[in-house]
Amino acid sequence: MPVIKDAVCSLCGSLCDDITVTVEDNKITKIENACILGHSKFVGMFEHDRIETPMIRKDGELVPVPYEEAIEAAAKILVNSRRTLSYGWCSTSCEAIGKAIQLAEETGSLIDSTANVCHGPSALAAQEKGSPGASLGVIKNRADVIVFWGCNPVHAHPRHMSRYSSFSKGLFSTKGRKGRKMVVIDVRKTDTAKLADKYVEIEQGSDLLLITALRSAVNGHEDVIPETVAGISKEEILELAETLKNAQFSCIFFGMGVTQSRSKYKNGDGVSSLISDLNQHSKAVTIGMRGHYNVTGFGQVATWETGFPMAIDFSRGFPYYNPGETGANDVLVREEADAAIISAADPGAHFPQKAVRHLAKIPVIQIDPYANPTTEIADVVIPAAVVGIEAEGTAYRMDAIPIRMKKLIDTEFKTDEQITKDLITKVRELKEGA
Amino acid sequence: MRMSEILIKNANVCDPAQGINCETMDLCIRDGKIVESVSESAEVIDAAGRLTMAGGFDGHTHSAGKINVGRFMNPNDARRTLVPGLSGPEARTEKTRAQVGYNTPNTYAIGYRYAKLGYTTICEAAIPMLAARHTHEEFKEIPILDKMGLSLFGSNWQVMEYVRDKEPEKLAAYVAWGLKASRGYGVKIVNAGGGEAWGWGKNVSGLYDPVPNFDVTPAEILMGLAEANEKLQLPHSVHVHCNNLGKPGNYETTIETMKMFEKVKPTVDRQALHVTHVQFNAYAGTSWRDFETGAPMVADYLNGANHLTFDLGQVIFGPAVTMTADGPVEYANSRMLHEKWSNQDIELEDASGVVPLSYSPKSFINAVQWAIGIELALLVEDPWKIMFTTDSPNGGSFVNYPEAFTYLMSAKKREQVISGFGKMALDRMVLPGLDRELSFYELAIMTRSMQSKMYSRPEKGNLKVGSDADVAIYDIITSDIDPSVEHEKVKQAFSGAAYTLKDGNIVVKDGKIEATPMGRTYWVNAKVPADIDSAMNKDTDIKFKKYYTVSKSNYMVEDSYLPNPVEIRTEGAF
Amino acid sequence: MKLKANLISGRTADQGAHLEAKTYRGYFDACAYCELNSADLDKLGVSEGNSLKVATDFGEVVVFAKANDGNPDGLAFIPMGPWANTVLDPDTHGCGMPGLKGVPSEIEATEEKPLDMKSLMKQYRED
Amino acid sequence: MQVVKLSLNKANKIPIEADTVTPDNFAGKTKEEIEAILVWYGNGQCPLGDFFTVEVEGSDSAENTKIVFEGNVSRVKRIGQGMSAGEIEINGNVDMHCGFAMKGGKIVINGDADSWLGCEMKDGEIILNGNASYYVGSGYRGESCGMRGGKITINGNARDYLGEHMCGGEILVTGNVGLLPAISNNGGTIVIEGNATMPASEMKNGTVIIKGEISDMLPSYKEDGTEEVEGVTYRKFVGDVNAGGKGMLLIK
Repeated sequence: MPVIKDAVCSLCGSLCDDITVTVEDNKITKIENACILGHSKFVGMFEHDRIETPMIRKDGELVPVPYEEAIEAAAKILVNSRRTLSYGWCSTSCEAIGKAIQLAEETGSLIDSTANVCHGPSALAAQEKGSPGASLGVIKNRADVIVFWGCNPVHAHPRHMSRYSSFSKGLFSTKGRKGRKMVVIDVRKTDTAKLADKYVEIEQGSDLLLITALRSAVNGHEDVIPETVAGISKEEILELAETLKNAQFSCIFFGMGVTQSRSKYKNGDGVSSLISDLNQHSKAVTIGMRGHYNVTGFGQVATWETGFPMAIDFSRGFPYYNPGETGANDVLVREEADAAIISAADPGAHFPQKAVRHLAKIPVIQIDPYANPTTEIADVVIPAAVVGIEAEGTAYRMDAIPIRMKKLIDTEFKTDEQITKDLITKVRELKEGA
Repeated sequence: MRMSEILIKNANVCDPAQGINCETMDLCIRDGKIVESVSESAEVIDAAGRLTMAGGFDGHTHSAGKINVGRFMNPNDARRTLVPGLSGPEARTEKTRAQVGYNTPNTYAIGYRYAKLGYTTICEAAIPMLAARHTHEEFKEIPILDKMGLSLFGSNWQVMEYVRDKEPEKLAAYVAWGLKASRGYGVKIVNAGGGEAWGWGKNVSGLYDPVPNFDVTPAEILMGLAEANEKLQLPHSVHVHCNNLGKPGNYETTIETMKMFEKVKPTVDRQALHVTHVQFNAYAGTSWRDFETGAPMVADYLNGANHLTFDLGQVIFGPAVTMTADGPVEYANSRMLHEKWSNQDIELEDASGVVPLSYSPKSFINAVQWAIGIELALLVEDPWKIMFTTDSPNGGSFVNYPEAFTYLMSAKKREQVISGFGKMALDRMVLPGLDRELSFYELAIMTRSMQSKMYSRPEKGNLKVGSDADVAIYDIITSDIDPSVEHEKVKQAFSGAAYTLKDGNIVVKDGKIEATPMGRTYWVNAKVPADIDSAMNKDTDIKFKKYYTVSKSNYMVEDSYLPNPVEIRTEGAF
Repeated sequence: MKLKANLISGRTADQGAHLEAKTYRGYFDACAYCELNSADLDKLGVSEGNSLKVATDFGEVVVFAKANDGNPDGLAFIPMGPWANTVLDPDTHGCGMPGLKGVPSEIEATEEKPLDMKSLMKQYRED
Repeated sequence: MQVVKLSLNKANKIPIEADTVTPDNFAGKTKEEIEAILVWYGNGQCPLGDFFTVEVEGSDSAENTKIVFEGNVSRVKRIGQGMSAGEIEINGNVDMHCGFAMKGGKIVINGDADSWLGCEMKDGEIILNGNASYYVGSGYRGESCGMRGGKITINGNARDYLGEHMCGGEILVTGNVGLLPAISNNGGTIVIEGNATMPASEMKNGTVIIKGEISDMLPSYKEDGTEEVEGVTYRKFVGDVNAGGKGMLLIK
C-alpha cells in the first residue's frame, strides 16, 4: 500500500509538512503526525458528506443539475451583476486564487478573503507600521521568550508549540521548553494559558493600553505609567517589559484576541511598534497566528496581482482597496452587493447575522467540497475537489513560507482552479454574445 | 502568435557588442532569432532611421519576492502617478491586466512597463531559498520579460560551516544544490555574515569581524563562495552587496572587498566579482554630519582594476522603497527616518527588511547620494564595467530610468537639478565639476551589452546573428538630436519605445502594449561529482532534521513553477 | 435574572475539527454553547446542558450552558459559528472587521432549545 | 451665480460614485451637460441624469457655483472630491469620502456623513450639521499624512479614528467622539467639546483639546503643568513619549 511521507496538512496556518499518509484503495486509512484538526480533515473526509453533484435552487430547494448548467447559471449571475462580492478562497491553492482574482477583474467584482473576519486588521497594522517578522524556524532555533497574545494555539494550532515555538528545540535552543519563558496574555485562562510560565489576564478590549504601557516601559518612560493599566498592575507591566528587554530573542505571536477586539488594527500597529522599540535592546519579532491554511497565500497572490492583500474592488477596472468600504462585511452589511460567489470559506457560519441575511437575499454561487451553512443560502452550488488531498498546489504558511501541497488520492471532482477557469470562459462567452 | 519572419528596415543600430555605433541598416528576424536574411514574405517594420538597440537587460532589480512586502505595507504606492504612462492605476484592457503602483507595481505592470522602456530581461537580485517558490510564482505573473534570479548564500549556516571547516568541495556542492533547489541563476551575497548576526539583533562591522557563534569572518565567506562559484564554473560571478552598506566611510570596506577579489581567478570568461548598487557603498566621512562622496576614491580604484563589474544604484528624488536582505540596515533606516519597518529573517539562511522612504533634493545627504551614482558612472572610464541600475525600487523605481539616462547624457540636465541643492550638498560632491556626457553607444553598453558578458548570456543584449530577437526601437534620430540640450526628448523617447520586440514578437508599439507572451526563466544546474554531492547531502539532511521547519523533500522548487524554463548546465572543475 | 456579560467568540479544537462537517450533530455540539464560569452559571441558576438565551443589540440566540472556570466573572464565550454570529456586532468599524469580540450582552436561563444549524439558516432564507 | 439643484429620483443601495460632482466641473454647464456627466454606479458608468433630477439656475465660474442636493444621498460617495472652489449643500445624509482631497470652497451637510469625510483635505471648509462616522479628516491607507489644511466642523458626534495622520488644518467636534481621535497626528488642531476615548495615540505634533470626559487615557503622556486657551485652563500633557512626540493634549 502506498505510504506518502512529508505530506502537507491543509487545515490551519501552521501548514505542517511532515504528515505520513497511508492510502489504500484510493482512501486514506492512516495518518501519522497530524493533530486532531488535521486528522479530522484527512480521515474525516471519508466520513463527512460531500456535495456530490452541482445543484441549483429551484422553488426553494437545491436540485441536482449537470455541471455545464451550473456553470452557465453561475456565469449569468456574474455577468448580470453590478456589484458582485467574490469571497473566501482561503482553503484552496494559490493557483485557484490567481484565477479567482482574474475572474473578479473580468467581471468588475469586489474580492475579499477570510482575513476580513480574521487577520485583516493585521494587514492594516502592517500598512501603518510594517510587519517585523521571521520564519517560524527562526523562533524554533533562537527564541528564549515566547508570548502568545490573544491566541490559543492549543485549540487553534495544536502542533504549533511542538513544531515551531514553546516546545521546539534548535541550534541555540537545545533545552526546548526548559530554556524558554512562555508568556500568555489573554482575557481568560485558556488551555494555552495553563501551560505558560506567566499568565497575564487583561481586561477585554484593553490591548492597546497594555501595549502602550509596555512601550513606555521599554522606552524608559516608566513615569507616565499609572498604577494600573488594562487591569494589570504597573509592577507586573514593568516586570513583563524587563522579561522582553532581557530576552536574547523574543517573539510575540498574536491572534484574533488582538485583531478583533476594541482598537482592532491599532493593536497590531502597537505590537509592531513595540517590536521595533524592543530591538533597541534585544532581538524581537512578531508573527500573526493565521487560521485558514492558505489565508496567507491569498494575501500574497492578491498583493502581487493587484497591489493589495484583500478587499479589492475592481468596479472601475483597476484595483481599489479600502477595508471599511470594500471589505466583504462592509458591502453585505450595507446591502450593496447584488450577487456573491463564495469558495473555500463559509460566511454563512462566520459572518454576523446582518451580513448573512443579505447574502440570503441575493443570488449566491458556492464552490465547496462540503455542505455547510453557506449552502443553506446558496442558489448555485458547485462541488469541488479537496485541495491538499485530492489536488496539489501552493499554500503559504502563516510566516509566508510557500509550500507545495501534494495530491494524495484521485478524484472525479474538479478543482477550484478548473471550476474558476470554466467560469472565466463562460463569462467571456456570455459577454461576447451580449 | 509568433510571426516567423520580420524585416526591420532602416534601423539606426547601436550595438556595442559588435562595435556598431548608430549605423543605419536592416535587421532580419526569423523564429525569434536575429538572422542574416529573410524572405520577401517577411513582415516589414520601418524603423525610419530611428535608434535601435537590443532589448534592455536590468541585471539587478527587486521585482519578484520581497517586493511583495513593499506592496503589502504601502497600499498608498498603488495610487502614485508620478511618471505618466508608467505609474498609477490603469484599468484592464482586452490585452492587458489591471495595473497599479509606482515603486512597487503589481506583477503585470512590471512586465508591461519594463517592455515599454524597451527592456526584455530582468534579474531579480535576491531569492531567499526557503521562500524561492514565491519568487517563481511572481515570475509566472510577470508577462513578456525573460527572468532570472540570484540566490542568497551570504549568511547561510551550511555555507558558514563549510567555510569554517575548510570544505571547499562540499561548499561548492551545496551551492549547486541550493541553486537547483531555488532555481537560481547565481550566487548573491548580502552583507556577508550580517544576516546571521541580525538573528541576534546585531551586525558585523566589516570584513574581519567574526560572525557570532560561527567562527568565520565576512572575508572568509566571500572568498569561500567565490571559490565555489568558480569551481562550479557558474555563468555569473558572485554578486556582492558589500558589508557596511549605507554607512558614512564605507567606501573603504568597498575598495577592500574589491581588492580581495583580485586573487580570484574566473573559470568562465567574465568578471570575478560584481559589486552591486555601489552608490550605497561609496560614502566618505565618519558620520552623517561630515558625510561626503566617496565616489572619486572608488572610481579611482575601479579605473585601475579589470577583474570586476559594478552597478550604480542611482537615486531618484521622490518616494522609494528600500528592500534588502541586509536586515540590520533596514532596521537602522526605520529608526533613523521614523518609517514603517518590515523584517523577515529566514531560518538558517538570511535576513531581510523593507522600509519606504523618500529622497529629497533639500536633504544634503540625499542630494549627495544622488550625485554619487552619477559620479561613479562618469568617473569610471570604461562603460563595460558599469551596469545602469537604480537598484529598483531602492534608489527609485525603474520607471525613472529614462529620467536617469538624461543625468548621464546631459550636463545641462544635471545643472538643472544641482541648482536646487544647498551649499552644504555642493561642498560634499564632485559632480558639478564633471562635464562628461555619455553617448547613446555608452548608454547601450550600460543598459544591455555589458549584461550579456556579465551573465554569460551571449544571446542577450546584442543584435548579432543567432541572438534572441529582443529589440527596442526608440523615437530618436541620433543624427538630428543633441542629447545634451534636448534631454527632454531623450527622456520621452526612452519612456515609451516605438517598438519593443521580444523573441521577434511585437510587444510594444508606439509606447502601447501589443502582446503579452510569457517569457523564460533561466536557472543553473551545476554538475557536482556524485561522491561530493552525497557527502554534502548527509550534512544537509541533519540541518533539515534538526533545524529547519520544512522537510527537505518539500524544499526543492518543483518544475511546475517554471512554465518556460531554460536550464543552463555547467560542468564544474573539481 | 439577567446577567450582563461581555461576549467574545473564538476558535476551539472541537469547532475546528468539525469545519468540514457542519451539517453534523458534532458541529452543533461543538458550537451551540455559551461558556461562563461556574459562579456566573450559579447566578443564573443553570447547570451545564441547560439552555441560555443570549441577547445583544443585534439579536438573540439560544445555546447550551457550559462551565469554564478560566473565564473571569462576566465574560461569556461562544465558539465561532452561526450561533455566535446571531448576536455579534455587524458594524465593521471603518476597517472591515465586524465586532466579533467584546459585545455587551444579557444572558438568562430559558426553556427553549437551541436551533440546529439548518433551522437557524432557514430563518435567514425565509425572513 | 450658478445654482444646480440635484434631487435623487430613487434611493439606491449600490453606491453612486460622484467624484465628478464638483463646482469646478459644473461651472458654466447647462442642465443637459450636467445630466450627461458620467458617474460610476457599481461596475459601470451612467449619466448623472439617470439618477438625479437636475435643475440649473444661471451660469457662472466655479467660485460662484453652488450645488444643492435635496434630501438624502446616503449612497452617493465622493461628492465634492478634489473641489477647489464654490459651495455644495447637502440637505440630508451623505455617503463616504465627501470632500475627499478638497482644495477650497465649502461643503455644508445638513444630515449625517459616512466615513472619510474630508479625508486628505488641503484647504476649504466642511460644516457637518449631523453625526460623522469613521476617519474624519484622515489619510488613505498607508499614507503618512491625512488632512493638511482647511477646517471641518462637526455639530454632532463622530466615531473612531477622527483626524488620523492629520498634518494640518482644524477639526472641531461639538459632540462626542469614539475611539482614538487624533491618532498618529503630526500637526493641526483638534477640538472636541464632548467626550473621547484613548485620544492622541502616537501624536508627534499638533494640538488636541478635549473639553469633556476622557476614557482610557493612554499611558504615554507626560503631564506638564497647565495651559490657558480662550480663558479656560486645561491640564497640559505632552507626548506621545513613544513617538518622541511634541504634541500637546489639553484636557479638563
